[in-house]
Amino acid sequence: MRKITMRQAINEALHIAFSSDDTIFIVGEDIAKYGGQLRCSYDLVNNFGSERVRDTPISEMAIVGVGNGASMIGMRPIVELSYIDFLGTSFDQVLNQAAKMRYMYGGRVNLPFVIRTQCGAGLGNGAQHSQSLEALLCHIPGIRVVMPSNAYDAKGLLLHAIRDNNPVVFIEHKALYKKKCEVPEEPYELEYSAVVKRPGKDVTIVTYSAMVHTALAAADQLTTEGIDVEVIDLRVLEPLDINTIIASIQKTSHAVILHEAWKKGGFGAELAAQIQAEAFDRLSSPIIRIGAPNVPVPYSAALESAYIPSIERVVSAVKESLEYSAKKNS
Amino acid sequence: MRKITMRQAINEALHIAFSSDDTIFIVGEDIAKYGGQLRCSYDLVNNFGSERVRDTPISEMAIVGVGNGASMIGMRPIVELSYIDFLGTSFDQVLNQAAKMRYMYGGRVNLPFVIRTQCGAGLGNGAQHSQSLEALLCHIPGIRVVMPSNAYDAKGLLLHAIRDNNPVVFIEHKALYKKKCEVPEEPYELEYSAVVKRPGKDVTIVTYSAMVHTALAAADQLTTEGIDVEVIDLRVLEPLDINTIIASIQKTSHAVILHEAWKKGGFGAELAAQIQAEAFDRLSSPIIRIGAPNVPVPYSAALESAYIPSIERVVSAVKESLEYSAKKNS
Amino acid sequence: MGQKKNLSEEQLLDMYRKMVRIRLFEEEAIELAKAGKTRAVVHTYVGQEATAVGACFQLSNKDYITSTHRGHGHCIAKGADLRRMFAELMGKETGYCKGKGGSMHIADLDTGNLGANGIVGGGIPIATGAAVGLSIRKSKNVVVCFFGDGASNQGSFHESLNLASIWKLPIVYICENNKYGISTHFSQAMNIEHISDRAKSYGIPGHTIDGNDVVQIYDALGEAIERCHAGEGPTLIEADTYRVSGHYFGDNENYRTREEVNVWRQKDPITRFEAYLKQQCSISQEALSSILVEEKELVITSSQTAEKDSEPKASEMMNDLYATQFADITWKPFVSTHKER
Amino acid sequence: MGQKKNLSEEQLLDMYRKMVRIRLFEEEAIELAKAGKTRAVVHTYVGQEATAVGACFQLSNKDYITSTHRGHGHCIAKGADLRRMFAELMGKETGYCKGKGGSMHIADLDTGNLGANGIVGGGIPIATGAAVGLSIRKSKNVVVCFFGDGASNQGSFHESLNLASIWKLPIVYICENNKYGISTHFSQAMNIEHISDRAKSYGIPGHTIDGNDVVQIYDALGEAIERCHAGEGPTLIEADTYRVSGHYFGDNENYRTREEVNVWRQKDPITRFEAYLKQQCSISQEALSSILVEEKELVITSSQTAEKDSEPKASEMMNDLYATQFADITWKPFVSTHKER
Ligand SMILES: Cc1ncc(C[n+]2csc(CCOP(=O)(O)OP(=O)(O)O)c2C)c(N)n1
Ligand SMILES: Cc1ncc(C[n+]2csc(CCOP(=O)(O)OP(=O)(O)O)c2C)c(N)n1
Ligand SMILES: [Mg+2]
Ligand SMILES: [Mg+2]
Repeated sequence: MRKITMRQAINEALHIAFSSDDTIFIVGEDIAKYGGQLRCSYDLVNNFGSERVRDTPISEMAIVGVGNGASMIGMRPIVELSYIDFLGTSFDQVLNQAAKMRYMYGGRVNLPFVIRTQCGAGLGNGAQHSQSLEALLCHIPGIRVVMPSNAYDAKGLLLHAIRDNNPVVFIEHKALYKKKCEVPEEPYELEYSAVVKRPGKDVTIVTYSAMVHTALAAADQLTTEGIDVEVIDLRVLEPLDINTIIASIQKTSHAVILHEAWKKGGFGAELAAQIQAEAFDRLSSPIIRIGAPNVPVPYSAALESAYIPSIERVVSAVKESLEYSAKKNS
Repeated sequence: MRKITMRQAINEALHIAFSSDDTIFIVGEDIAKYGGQLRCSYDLVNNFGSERVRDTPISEMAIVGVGNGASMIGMRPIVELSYIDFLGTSFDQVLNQAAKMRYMYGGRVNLPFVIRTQCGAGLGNGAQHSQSLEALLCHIPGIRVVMPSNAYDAKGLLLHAIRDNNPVVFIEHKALYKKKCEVPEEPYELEYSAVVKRPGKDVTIVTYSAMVHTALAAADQLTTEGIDVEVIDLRVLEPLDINTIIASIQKTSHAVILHEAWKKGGFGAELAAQIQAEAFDRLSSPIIRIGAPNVPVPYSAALESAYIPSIERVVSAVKESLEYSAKKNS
Repeated sequence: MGQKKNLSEEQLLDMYRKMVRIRLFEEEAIELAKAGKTRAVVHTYVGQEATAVGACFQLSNKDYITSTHRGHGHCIAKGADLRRMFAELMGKETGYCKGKGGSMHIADLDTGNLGANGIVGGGIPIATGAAVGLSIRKSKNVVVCFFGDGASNQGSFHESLNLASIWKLPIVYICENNKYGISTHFSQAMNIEHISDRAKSYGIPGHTIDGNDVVQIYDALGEAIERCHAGEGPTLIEADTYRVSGHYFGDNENYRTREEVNVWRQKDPITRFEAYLKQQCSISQEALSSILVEEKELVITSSQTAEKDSEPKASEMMNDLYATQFADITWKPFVSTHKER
Repeated sequence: MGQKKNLSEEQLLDMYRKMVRIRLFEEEAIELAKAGKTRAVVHTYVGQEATAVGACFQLSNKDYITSTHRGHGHCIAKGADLRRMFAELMGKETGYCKGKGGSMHIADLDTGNLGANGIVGGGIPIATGAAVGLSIRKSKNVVVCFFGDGASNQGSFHESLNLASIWKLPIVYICENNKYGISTHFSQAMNIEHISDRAKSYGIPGHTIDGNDVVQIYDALGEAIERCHAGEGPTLIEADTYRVSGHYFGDNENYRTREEVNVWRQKDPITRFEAYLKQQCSISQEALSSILVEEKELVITSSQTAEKDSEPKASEMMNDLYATQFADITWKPFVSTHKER
């Protein structure tokens, strides 16, 4: 099968969506002719016109407001936020409007819209353009949070998210855009669920987004030392597919949680709390969380690469987890 | 000793601060003659004048900006945000500016300012005026988060926070304003630390803010059943006094975490994750988290009281925790 | 008073009826608040009735509005059912939001009300978004966005009006300058005389009109909607009015004088409209009085019925957050060129 | 060209020197970016040098500025050290931010630079806050807040200018209308001809001036600062200029024509200033050339020195987040009346 990049897969999903349903449109900064800062919306304006592919001023509160207001009257907007960091300038429309209106209005309105945005460090973009802020969104009831790790998932999940009648924040890691994988040409959807990327029996690594690749690399490395790691790619943080996680822990009895976001108060904390609650007796060693240290994303290459969780950190966490239980049993 | 309300204690701390240091001033909506929506700043404008006690337009981004800009040049602003929910309209100045500037600028600037705000449900204020959003702040490196549970702590912690050279979000629970306790007239400070409100040997309840009172009531009730609960009031979430927590768990081997914020992704998740990591072998049963359910704060009395964690839920969580280990040992 | 233009007597009386209904609703709401039957504060619309009624009289159920924390008037002007409103204020399961929203959060898509909003300025981007939807659909319907003088200092106001202007959206922004944001007089919160002057920042027309003159509002809306229909985009209308009640029931009002309030009581929109109807339209006092009686009856019955309604069961708490159905769309194949640019 | 007024030849040459320094710095920065020595994109200030230099020439180190993602020019105009700037661009430990910030995040309190900012519009509330501080201190110093045409569509712009106006803050807002926000021409993002007209929304003066005329900027700032000193509050100045380079180095520039860029190259602020200095001030080409040579030397030396500097050690990563000292304040007793209002 042909291989395409995640950027191409997203662009393809957008084209499929636009050609299938007239209520779908997209707004964002420089997304039309320029193709967006995410460079995923190229060709859209040529194919579907400037009524449905709209460059906006630099006004994120209003931009997300377009998602809220237009979806409430039956359109299906896609809102592109150039960086997830710009939740700062648009947060009220997410926190107090998108997430709350359906419930607050007694279930009398639907808000079928998707906020597409990019997250992540690694490209030297500095403290205000490199964050992983999914934990903020996952704490707020009322929004879906999707974080694909590859082109195939991105296409299928984006189409699923566009059909969702709830606000979805669809977060694309900037380091993944150029990664290729096999992607069918035809339209398809993936349901909101986690996937076991690599079965294993010794330790479970629960992760998502770009860190899936770090986890898989660590797993490969650990195989050579006879350690058999299971890697779970969550793909979707809300709704959370806790069953897949617990089933794995029941098998391995060791858990390592890995994300690029700050460890403190990160989504890994929620995962750890749920795992220990659901599989307390099955755990042979403490759940280890790996996340970024408690500082903004630094600029310099030396610091940024120390900042982002590395394959080595994952390898040693897995070993630490196994050693803990081995020691206890000895 | 005289007893005063938390509102009075905060007002007194503000007066002490204003009379001690000329660089201290306060900005916020309707805080001068009107005394603020939090009604804590009464008399300030009469005593210190309208240069230092400034009513603002309804412009939260600019209001928090005053904290950032004025503190950078050596003033010590206090910013009143009428409801913590208005982080929505001011978030960029917190997330991307206050929290990041010191680090991002290589430690070359200080931002000594305090954002005072109110949180919490219980008064029928609805989904957009009742939230407990501390978890959002605790995830972001660079800001202190203080949440007093009573008048005495509020006075001492507020003065400490005002002397802090970092941005502090000082969160006052609206249900506590009228609660009285003994408060010395003279100025005093409390360091950032947790406090054991009630020693006990069977189960540790870790909590903060208004829920401290729920925990204490539950503990009282449990005494009658012969269960001896230790209650820890964190008081400060960042920096977190993890040692006090772990010391307690080492003693009780049972942990219940209680907060009014949404359970999912709440600060309790971080606490649970840290506790299981630090005291894994000591825990006799899974850590139980109690928080609000995954919905916006509902308006009606019937729903709102079902929403807020109750004494009964705490009582039964404590019992559940003990029963789990009892069953295991039997 | 404005030109009554093509308004029939029936229409004029209907306007009067709506204004009276709002006034009586608010008076009853205050009684309920006093008696502790509403949960939290209520922000009443007393003294501003002409604005909501005059504006909404130009709209059909397929035209949309967004409203504010002071939203009862807009809601009623758009045709809401009083019992369901009272029920919501009292947190009953029969309320518009099943008791989940409360006074500040009533939405009613059946009458085109996209919702009140507890966040000052929060509704402005939403209204603008709805107008984007209408514009893409090439609909002839419009959006009317209500907000206060205080809200015009929010960033969301600026971003939204600018966006609406460049996209020529079918929307009318109505800033109800009732002189206060809580305790803050608008002259203390901005350094301009007319909020309508802010329209210049966006290259759109801005007008200040008498917000206590229902016919003038009606006329101004008519013009603004014609602009929408002609594809000329948004208008900013500043309605000069006054918040006769405190910010909420229970406000100490230490920031203004009794005299100031009394001056404005003289300009009461309902009293003025009564005089107008009698003098200019030869409508009898009886006709007006009977409307008053009917509306009083309606309000009281609605309130009493709502009061007897049940509170929602705790088991209802977890419902209504997420829609469970996905849209019924069949994806059509489309292979893009993949020439990334 | 503006009136040179009381500018001495020395001062004029110093202005020229700064403009040249910025241009050469940016050209070197592009070389570094091409060579992959800076980590991410650099947003250059080429073509806008007159604005930063003319404005900052009115300021002392005790006057403050806030800057943007396109901040090198402001930084240099305010007197920054080039080596430390280059070091920051290359992520070295000797950089202004010890390599933690990067090109978009240089602050330097010693020269009164409160920082560049990667958030469009993010610096506007900060500048305003600094002006609040100065105002309370009754300082004679002022704040100059730089931002782009695109940023003027952010809510933070609106809120800040309004606040500065009602409090009559000592601040000058300089909107550098370089015609683009990334790929979006300002005429596509707003429906007005002059961004300076937005001043009317706040009841403050707004002027559009030739942003490529360093003396005109200098004069305009002088007037605005006089207003600050007289307690008359803020001024909005729109500097008409052009972003000659792409949004960042590497931009495909598919949104504009070569011709358009060339028209503006004709108005190059440095070339124009050279002509002016020679014709109006009888300054010799030699004087200018020797400045060019000196500055070239300075830029290259700074860059090369910085390049040899070390990267920060990973162990430095955890430092600098929190200040560890508390302020030295002794609390004085004060018992309040406790008459809650
Ligand atoms: C974002 C936000 N800031 C502040 C408040 C608190 N608040 C509620 S109503 C109000 C005054 C609003 O004034 P205006 O917009 O003039 O409306 P009015 O009350 O006069 O109808 C304020 C400040 C809020 N609800 N939301
Ligand atoms: C809040 C925010 N939105 C969007 C961006 C992405 N962005 C970076 S620069 C830029 C254009 C800014 O235009 P302008 O203010 O005119 O400044 P210029 O680049 O022309 O100097 C944009 C949209 C950002 N950095 N921050
Ligand atoms: Mg008002
Ligand atoms: Mg620009």
